[in-house]
Amino acid sequence: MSNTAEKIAPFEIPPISLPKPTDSITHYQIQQFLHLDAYLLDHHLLDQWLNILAPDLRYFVPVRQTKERKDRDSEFSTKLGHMDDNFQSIALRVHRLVNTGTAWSEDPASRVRRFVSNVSVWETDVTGEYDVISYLLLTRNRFYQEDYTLLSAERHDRVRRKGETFELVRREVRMDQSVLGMPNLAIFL
Amino acid sequence: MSNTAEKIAPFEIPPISLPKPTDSITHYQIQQFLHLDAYLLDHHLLDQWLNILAPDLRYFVPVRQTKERKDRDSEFSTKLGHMDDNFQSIALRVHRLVNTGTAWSEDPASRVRRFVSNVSVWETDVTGEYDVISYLLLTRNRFYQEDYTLLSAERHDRVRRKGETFELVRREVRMDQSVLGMPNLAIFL
Amino acid sequence: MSNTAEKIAPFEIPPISLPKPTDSITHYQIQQFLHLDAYLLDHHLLDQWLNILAPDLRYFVPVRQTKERKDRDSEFSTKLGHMDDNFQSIALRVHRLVNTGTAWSEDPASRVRRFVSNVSVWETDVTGEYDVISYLLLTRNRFYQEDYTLLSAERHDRVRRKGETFELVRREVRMDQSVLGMPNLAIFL
Amino acid sequence: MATQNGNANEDYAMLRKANPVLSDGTPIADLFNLETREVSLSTMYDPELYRVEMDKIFTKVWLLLGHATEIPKSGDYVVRHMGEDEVIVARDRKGEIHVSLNVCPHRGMHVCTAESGNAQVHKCIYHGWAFRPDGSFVGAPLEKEKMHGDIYPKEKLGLKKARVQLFHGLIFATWNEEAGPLEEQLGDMKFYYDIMFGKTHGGMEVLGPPQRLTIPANWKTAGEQAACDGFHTLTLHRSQFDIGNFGNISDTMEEFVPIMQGVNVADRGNALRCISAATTFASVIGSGEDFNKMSDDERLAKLPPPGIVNAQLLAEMKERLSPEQLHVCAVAPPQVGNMFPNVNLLFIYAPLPDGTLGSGYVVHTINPRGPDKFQWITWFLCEKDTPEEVKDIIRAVAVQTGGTSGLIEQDDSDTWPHMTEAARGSWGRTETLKYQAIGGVNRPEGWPDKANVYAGLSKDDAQWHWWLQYHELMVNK
Amino acid sequence: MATQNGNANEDYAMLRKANPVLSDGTPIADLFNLETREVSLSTMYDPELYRVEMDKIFTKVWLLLGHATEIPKSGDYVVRHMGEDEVIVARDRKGEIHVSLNVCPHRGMHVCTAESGNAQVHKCIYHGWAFRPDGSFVGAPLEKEKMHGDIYPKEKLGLKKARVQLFHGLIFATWNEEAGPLEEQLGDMKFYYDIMFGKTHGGMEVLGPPQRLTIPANWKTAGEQAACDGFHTLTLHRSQFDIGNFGNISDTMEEFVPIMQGVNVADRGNALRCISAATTFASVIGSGEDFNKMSDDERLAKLPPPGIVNAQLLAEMKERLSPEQLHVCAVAPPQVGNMFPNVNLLFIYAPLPDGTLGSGYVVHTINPRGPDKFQWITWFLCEKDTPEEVKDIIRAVAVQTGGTSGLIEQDDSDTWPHMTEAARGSWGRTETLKYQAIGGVNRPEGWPDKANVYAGLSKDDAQWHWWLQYHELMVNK
Amino acid sequence: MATQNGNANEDYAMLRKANPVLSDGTPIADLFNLETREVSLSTMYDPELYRVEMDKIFTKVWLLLGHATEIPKSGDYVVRHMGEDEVIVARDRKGEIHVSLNVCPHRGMHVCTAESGNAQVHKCIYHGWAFRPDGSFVGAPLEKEKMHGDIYPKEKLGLKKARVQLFHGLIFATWNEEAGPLEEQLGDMKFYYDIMFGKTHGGMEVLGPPQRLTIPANWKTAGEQAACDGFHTLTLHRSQFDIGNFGNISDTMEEFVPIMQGVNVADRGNALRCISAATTFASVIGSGEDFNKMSDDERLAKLPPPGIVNAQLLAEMKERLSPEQLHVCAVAPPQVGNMFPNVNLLFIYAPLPDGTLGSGYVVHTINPRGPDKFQWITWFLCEKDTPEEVKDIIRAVAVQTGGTSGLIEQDDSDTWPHMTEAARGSWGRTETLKYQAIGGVNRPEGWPDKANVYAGLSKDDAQWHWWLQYHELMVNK
Ligand code: FES
Ligand code: FES
Ligand code: FES
Ligand SMILES: [Fe+3]
Ligand SMILES: [Fe+3]
Ligand SMILES: [Fe+3]
Repeated sequence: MSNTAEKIAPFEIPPISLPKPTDSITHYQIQQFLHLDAYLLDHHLLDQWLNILAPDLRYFVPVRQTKERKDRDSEFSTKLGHMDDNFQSIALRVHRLVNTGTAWSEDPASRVRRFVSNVSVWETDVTGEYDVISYLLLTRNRFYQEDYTLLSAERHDRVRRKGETFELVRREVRMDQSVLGMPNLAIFL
Repeated sequence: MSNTAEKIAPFEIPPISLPKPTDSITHYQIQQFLHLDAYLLDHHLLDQWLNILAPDLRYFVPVRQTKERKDRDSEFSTKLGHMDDNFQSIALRVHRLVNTGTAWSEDPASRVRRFVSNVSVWETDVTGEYDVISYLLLTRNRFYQEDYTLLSAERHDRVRRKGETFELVRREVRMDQSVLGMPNLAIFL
Repeated sequence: MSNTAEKIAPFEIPPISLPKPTDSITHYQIQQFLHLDAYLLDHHLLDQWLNILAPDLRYFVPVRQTKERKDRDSEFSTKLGHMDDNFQSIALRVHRLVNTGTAWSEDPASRVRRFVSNVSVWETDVTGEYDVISYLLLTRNRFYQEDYTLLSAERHDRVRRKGETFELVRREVRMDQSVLGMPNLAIFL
Repeated sequence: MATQNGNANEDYAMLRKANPVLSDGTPIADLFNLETREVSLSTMYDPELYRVEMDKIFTKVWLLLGHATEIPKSGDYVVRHMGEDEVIVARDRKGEIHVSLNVCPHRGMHVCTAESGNAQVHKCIYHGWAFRPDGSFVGAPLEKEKMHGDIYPKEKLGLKKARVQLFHGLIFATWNEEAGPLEEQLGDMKFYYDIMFGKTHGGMEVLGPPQRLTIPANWKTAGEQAACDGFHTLTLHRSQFDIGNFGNISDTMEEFVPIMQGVNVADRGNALRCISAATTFASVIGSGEDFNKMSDDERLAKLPPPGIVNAQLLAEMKERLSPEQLHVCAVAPPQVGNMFPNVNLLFIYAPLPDGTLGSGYVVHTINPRGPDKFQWITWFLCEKDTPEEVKDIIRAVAVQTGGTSGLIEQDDSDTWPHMTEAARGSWGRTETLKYQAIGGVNRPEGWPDKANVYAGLSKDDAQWHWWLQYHELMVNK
Repeated sequence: MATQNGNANEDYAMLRKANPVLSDGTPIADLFNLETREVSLSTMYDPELYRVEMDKIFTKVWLLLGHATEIPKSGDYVVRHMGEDEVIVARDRKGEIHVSLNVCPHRGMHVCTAESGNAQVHKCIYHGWAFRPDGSFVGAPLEKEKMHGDIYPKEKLGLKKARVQLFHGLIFATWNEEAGPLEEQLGDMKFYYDIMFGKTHGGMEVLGPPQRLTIPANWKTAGEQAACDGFHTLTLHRSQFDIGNFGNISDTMEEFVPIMQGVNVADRGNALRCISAATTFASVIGSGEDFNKMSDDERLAKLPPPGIVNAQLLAEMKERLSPEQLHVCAVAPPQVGNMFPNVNLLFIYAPLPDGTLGSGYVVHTINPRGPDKFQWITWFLCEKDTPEEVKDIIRAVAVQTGGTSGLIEQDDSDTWPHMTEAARGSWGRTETLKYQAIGGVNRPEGWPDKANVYAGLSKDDAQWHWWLQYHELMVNK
Repeated sequence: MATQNGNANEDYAMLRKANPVLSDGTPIADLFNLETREVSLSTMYDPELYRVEMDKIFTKVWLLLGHATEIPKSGDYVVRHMGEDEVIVARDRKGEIHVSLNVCPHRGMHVCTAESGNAQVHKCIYHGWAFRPDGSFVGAPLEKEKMHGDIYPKEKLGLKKARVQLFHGLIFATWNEEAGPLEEQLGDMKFYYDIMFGKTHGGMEVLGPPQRLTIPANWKTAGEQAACDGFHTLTLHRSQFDIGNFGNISDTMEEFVPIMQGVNVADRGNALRCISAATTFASVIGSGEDFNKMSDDERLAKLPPPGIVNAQLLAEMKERLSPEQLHVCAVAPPQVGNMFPNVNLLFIYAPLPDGTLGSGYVVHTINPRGPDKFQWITWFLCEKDTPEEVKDIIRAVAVQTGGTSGLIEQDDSDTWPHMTEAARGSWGRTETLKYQAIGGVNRPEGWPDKANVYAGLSKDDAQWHWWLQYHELMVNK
């Protein structure tokens, strides 16, 4: 076993900057919370979905630009988003989609699936609140399209315990694209 | 912390209609069972795969149509499927693929990968039987294609304890497409 | 309940050739290790990433050919790879990417996401070492492309406990393609 | 619209419209060698040829769109394709079926965005123009403002309508105002299609909405095969023999191959294989009785043709069919084939618990979606008066055999893309498709004089008619 | 380069260049019926027509590329598109803005591979040729070896440069050396655009980098709509009424529809809708006062036009605009419309906590990426001198209304692809787009004589100008 | 097939076939300016030009398909591409290698669906026609029924065959019956290729199956670069200097750049860079001895050319090569370059544990898959008689340097797509590729008079030959 061999690298290796995630039970609970989140959205149960949003929600999908490696910290706009919502504006979106019968951008509804993976959970300074990173692969299919439009992203959530379950306090969705591949975000991420 | 803020929505928010999933250990076991399922299929170990199917299996992939939002409960046909099988008919499919040497639709075999995520498990009225929802993202690649054909779906399984492991009693695969994007389902989902 | 029904198959069903995976806690730890791995790579923290590689690492991405079903055991070359590295050669790759400012193939950097799923873990003959299979779906997006190039693969890792965390001793990436769909592997898998 | 640009390049363009020559200088006529029965493989991909086909075939002939039982109620509609055009197939208040272009005459939006539903008024979501199930224009919002203008009267502002004709419940339509009735297109083959679809009082019905999928191949790969390519059964569908679905086969396939025997019939690009009842009887019933010595009536009693699952239906059949048609049923009922240009028919037996045979039809359309892609639509049909529990069995067996996951047809759908891929190559496109296994006309004694009849081993005779019809439309018209 | 092949086919080709006829023999002129105001739906997909558009429109006219506040500092650059060509939009040391083709004159590599940044020298990563922000050539590596050769002097080896013109901070460019100044292209509509973009001393600024997304539709689906298609609001954006965003609507929409009222103005393919201030006043302020009886000054005080959020800005506006322009602001300020060929403008009110209205502009460009695809770019702009906390509110409200996820515009972006899909079909392509809701010229008393003025309910008059301009460029030029 | 449509449009089409003019009126000849050494950037995308290339180049010249050691045994086969045509490369019982179109002469199905394997009979899965490794027709199922017809004898029903020629184990093929032998295509460059591939008795062998990947770029982006574009090394591969792989580089790159020095040789589109052995010696061995004062023999002993890893191989080399060739090896062995049209060669040194140098070749083909896509195939080769443990080291080092993940070549494959993207734009396509760094012919004393010789700093002289050859085939032939 050569695990005592020396590592030869042409530069000093910096330490890992990511803390250790939380325990497996909390992780399981929050993962199931994210599955519930995805299930409600995928099934267009948008009115039910409002239950798991916190009243002080911030929901942000920043605009991105391709930059040289040296500028990559400024790829995401801190100000302008593809979406920039609070609970009230999201409730209005849901109202339109669910209750008007004239929200054409999603009628017939897209077939959307939100594949959630790479979930990691960290405790925060606030008791009962967790920072959660999850990877989102979203497939979207409309009408009789034979292929799917994809969206790949990293979600940074703040999740808060609420009785037996959780609520979403903050979601920032960092897309792996500078030009979005679909004609709108009439859907939630 | 503003988690006591009021939620302002232009309509009454209905409660969530999904029950709470089971414990993390059962979840882990059944998730591993689904990984085994995927592994055997991905590796064309179809004959071994028959071990994890129950003799009373029902396997159904309903046909879908795009409907207006108001008609969306009738999108999936309850009668006609892209696949509609029991154990015996599946065994015949496997026999053809594995034992004849002339099952051209899958020789050379497709390179298929079944990404399983969003697994949730619920106990049922029957001891030792579980309802399982999982998301399936399937990539399929043949010959020297440079891209993949995708299939995205939600699987509704009934899974039954059998000694130390499980067997699949029912699988219904609800595709996120009305027109399938691949030229056949010579593969299992 | 018809779970005592007989299974009718036109041939003898062989037993399953895969052993039972390890316990849920170890699985969780190693899954989190793989998420860390993915996170560091996705965020181009390649220098930090070297921490989780073992000094005796073997990293191999074999070349594949489409074969008839009867020849399928020889699809992967045991000799020639798309990548064939040890720790030192990987450190050189990282050095080029991180420290030169002239590694054009990844500047501007690809937006890559490594979706890890279907993780299964087995103990090995060596205490503290585990065999890990995981599925990798990789999305890659560059410049202002409106779609993603995909790579789907099965990873066979050997992982070794190292204090509170792990290190990667061996990684073999079996791609689900015979002709790679992207113009290079300037990225790690 | 008026032309102000009369000049040489326009003359050239007009010439090309009338007498098509591909831009590399190849006249379409040169893609065929009628003497040696060869067709250039380039036909299986050429994008220019494809555009000519859309004009000379898909906007000219009758096309199958579905079955009347898919839209039983007033206001029911489905959206289907004629070539690459979307159409609304809808039933009006009087029960009549209409086929209208699903394109708003205002600004070109799709009027229906769902694929099926029920509505007495189809309102375009863009500016609100509204249309009835028969395609006629209802009006635009702000009625008194006349937002549709007053250049055209309302009668001129409906959806573009296709001509519609039903054939035993099958819905056909065409854009061609000058086309003869559907019967003219079916030619002498109507005699056989009447047997298949018209032998009971109740007629047929769909067993559910159609399966649909996408195949990366030129539509003609499936189109020409459907026209009685019996030969590929031995090799491409070899596994059916291996698992015992098609009876025995000798290792060399040189000897007696029952499933290859029968009577192929063809006319105007339509072709059917009528498979020997004696052979089916021997392999399925196998009682040892001599089928050949029986009378037609005895044969029909011993082995009713596909779909006839009880005495009631048998009686109906005898009432509806002519003696000639009954004779065909008794000796070799039509079971698999096509309707020109893009319909494929396949009959499937489903063994029932009581030892008898249920049966259904698999009906495909091959809808072009570009030179290298088509949508493959599969309906499953059976006699409406089949008992419900038998329908359930037929449905499952048919789905396991044909369509998306069908044990037989999954091999076909995997083959066609190769042909189109092969036709892309500069050298490959110079290869030819060959139809040189010629049996010659051979009408058995007693067989009616309907269409071109080729009895015996299934060769290329019937299939070649498909290309003759294609040639007729593409070159002579 | 010299031609050695003078012959018939070349003559033909030259003819086609001058007087385009599609390869099926259709002269482009025949796609229009100017009398009945119809345009062939085939225009919404035809790949040949698309190539002609790239030559006759997108390399000929002034195109909007961004806003000067995106690149405030020396060396700042963004990469944008003119048609399908990538260009570098950069500010040099003197503060001037330059637009250069992002293609290396050495071997055709993209010079900038990032989309934005800051650099005084752009060095091509392939062989190292270097260029200044103004596109001029610095040199190649190994200077003394003269690796750029000595056939051309260095002055000839810079990036291809476009002409640049700023309009109130909006950056326009064209490849066309013979084009008149931008003002010529804006025509009489400049009068209104000056109101929109030039009414404060500070001018406007972007609220962040633009949103960008891809729409699978022909660029003209969005292009022609932008030119004052007011009618679709009632139906496509119906949900805005249903959730109360657009005020009330009667169930039949037959009655009074405030949002449809106003003055449409158009010239040379540019069009704007000036929406009645009285109506806005009634629905937003609703004090019961009679707006119509007020003087222009009173009106401007009660309901300042979009963007004027405080007294300081109001004062600036009065200083900068002519009385005629102020009158327009007082009775019906311009709020939504286009700039030919591919710019869409939309004004958005954002209610502020103090009960007043903030406001911003949504500015789109529609960048073609093939006959069935375009990139949709969305900038959010407001007056630079708006207080920062108000900008934050405007930004969020504007993003919730327009662009990617905007409650209004998400319905538009889902509609356009249908039109292009419909235009693919052989039958569908023969349908026409109709602009037959004709109101006729109607200039209200006191309204300035600028551009063609169509007061009243928004009909097709202004929109038809878009196609007239398109026709002018595609057929007459 | 007979033509019945003799008329004007056909004449026009014939003209176009002979003397190609693109449909916008541009004669292909006008894409070149031979005097100023410029080529239109439009060549890097134009779909029409691409189709002409398939006919005038890829079905006319000798193409590299693989290496004899890939299919060592009787019946071994691999499937490869010639242009967009799939071919079977198979070894027959006599050990001879054959290249046959992988398209069934019956109905156009691919005969082999796997990419490699071993078979004495290739049986088409569609209808069972069977072929030998030499492409000849065995027969169809149901032999006595003559299902292949009797219009053609069996001899005429084999797979279309290409002519095959081996060059030191490299397998070349062409469809062109009139082409001279491969040697004619290699021209004077054969002298150098013989050095590279023919210097040991055992010859070379592949180190495994080839890597394959897809690049979204026109094939010529990689094709022209391969022909001795040495200049890009300094900038595109700059990181190799930065990490110390290419020796030192001054910050300005103005001074001595060892890797740029050597002798470029070119003929008929084939080009090679022969890199100064003195330079290699100084940077790799660095003993301080004066390499220039040594005799050829001494030099070869101190620094054996690529691949010569021991005394045995050195002896073989001396036996096989001429004194002129040995001289080249001693002063500047050929190390990187191309073979027209689509082969790229790259030599790679692999440091061995004992301080000596192993070495291998990276051989690419650039297989077009449309105007904006190619497959990039990479073989790794070394002298067969290299010790196995050395081969293992060479393999790993070569994979880390060239091909898919190669530290050098990953920068190239990321660059090419930009050029094709740039060539799409209406303005970008009017830019030119320039080859104006002219050194002029310069043959060092003692260097053999083989091909065009350009000693000194690597400029554009050799590379321009690539375009001259392309021009010759596309315009003059
Ligand atoms: S497009 Fe249908 S109403 Fe305008
Ligand atoms: S292509 Fe830009 S320097 Fe050569
Ligand atoms: S296509 Fe090969 S045997 Fe028919
Ligand atoms: Fe078949
Ligand atoms: Fe709109
Ligand atoms: Fe290079």
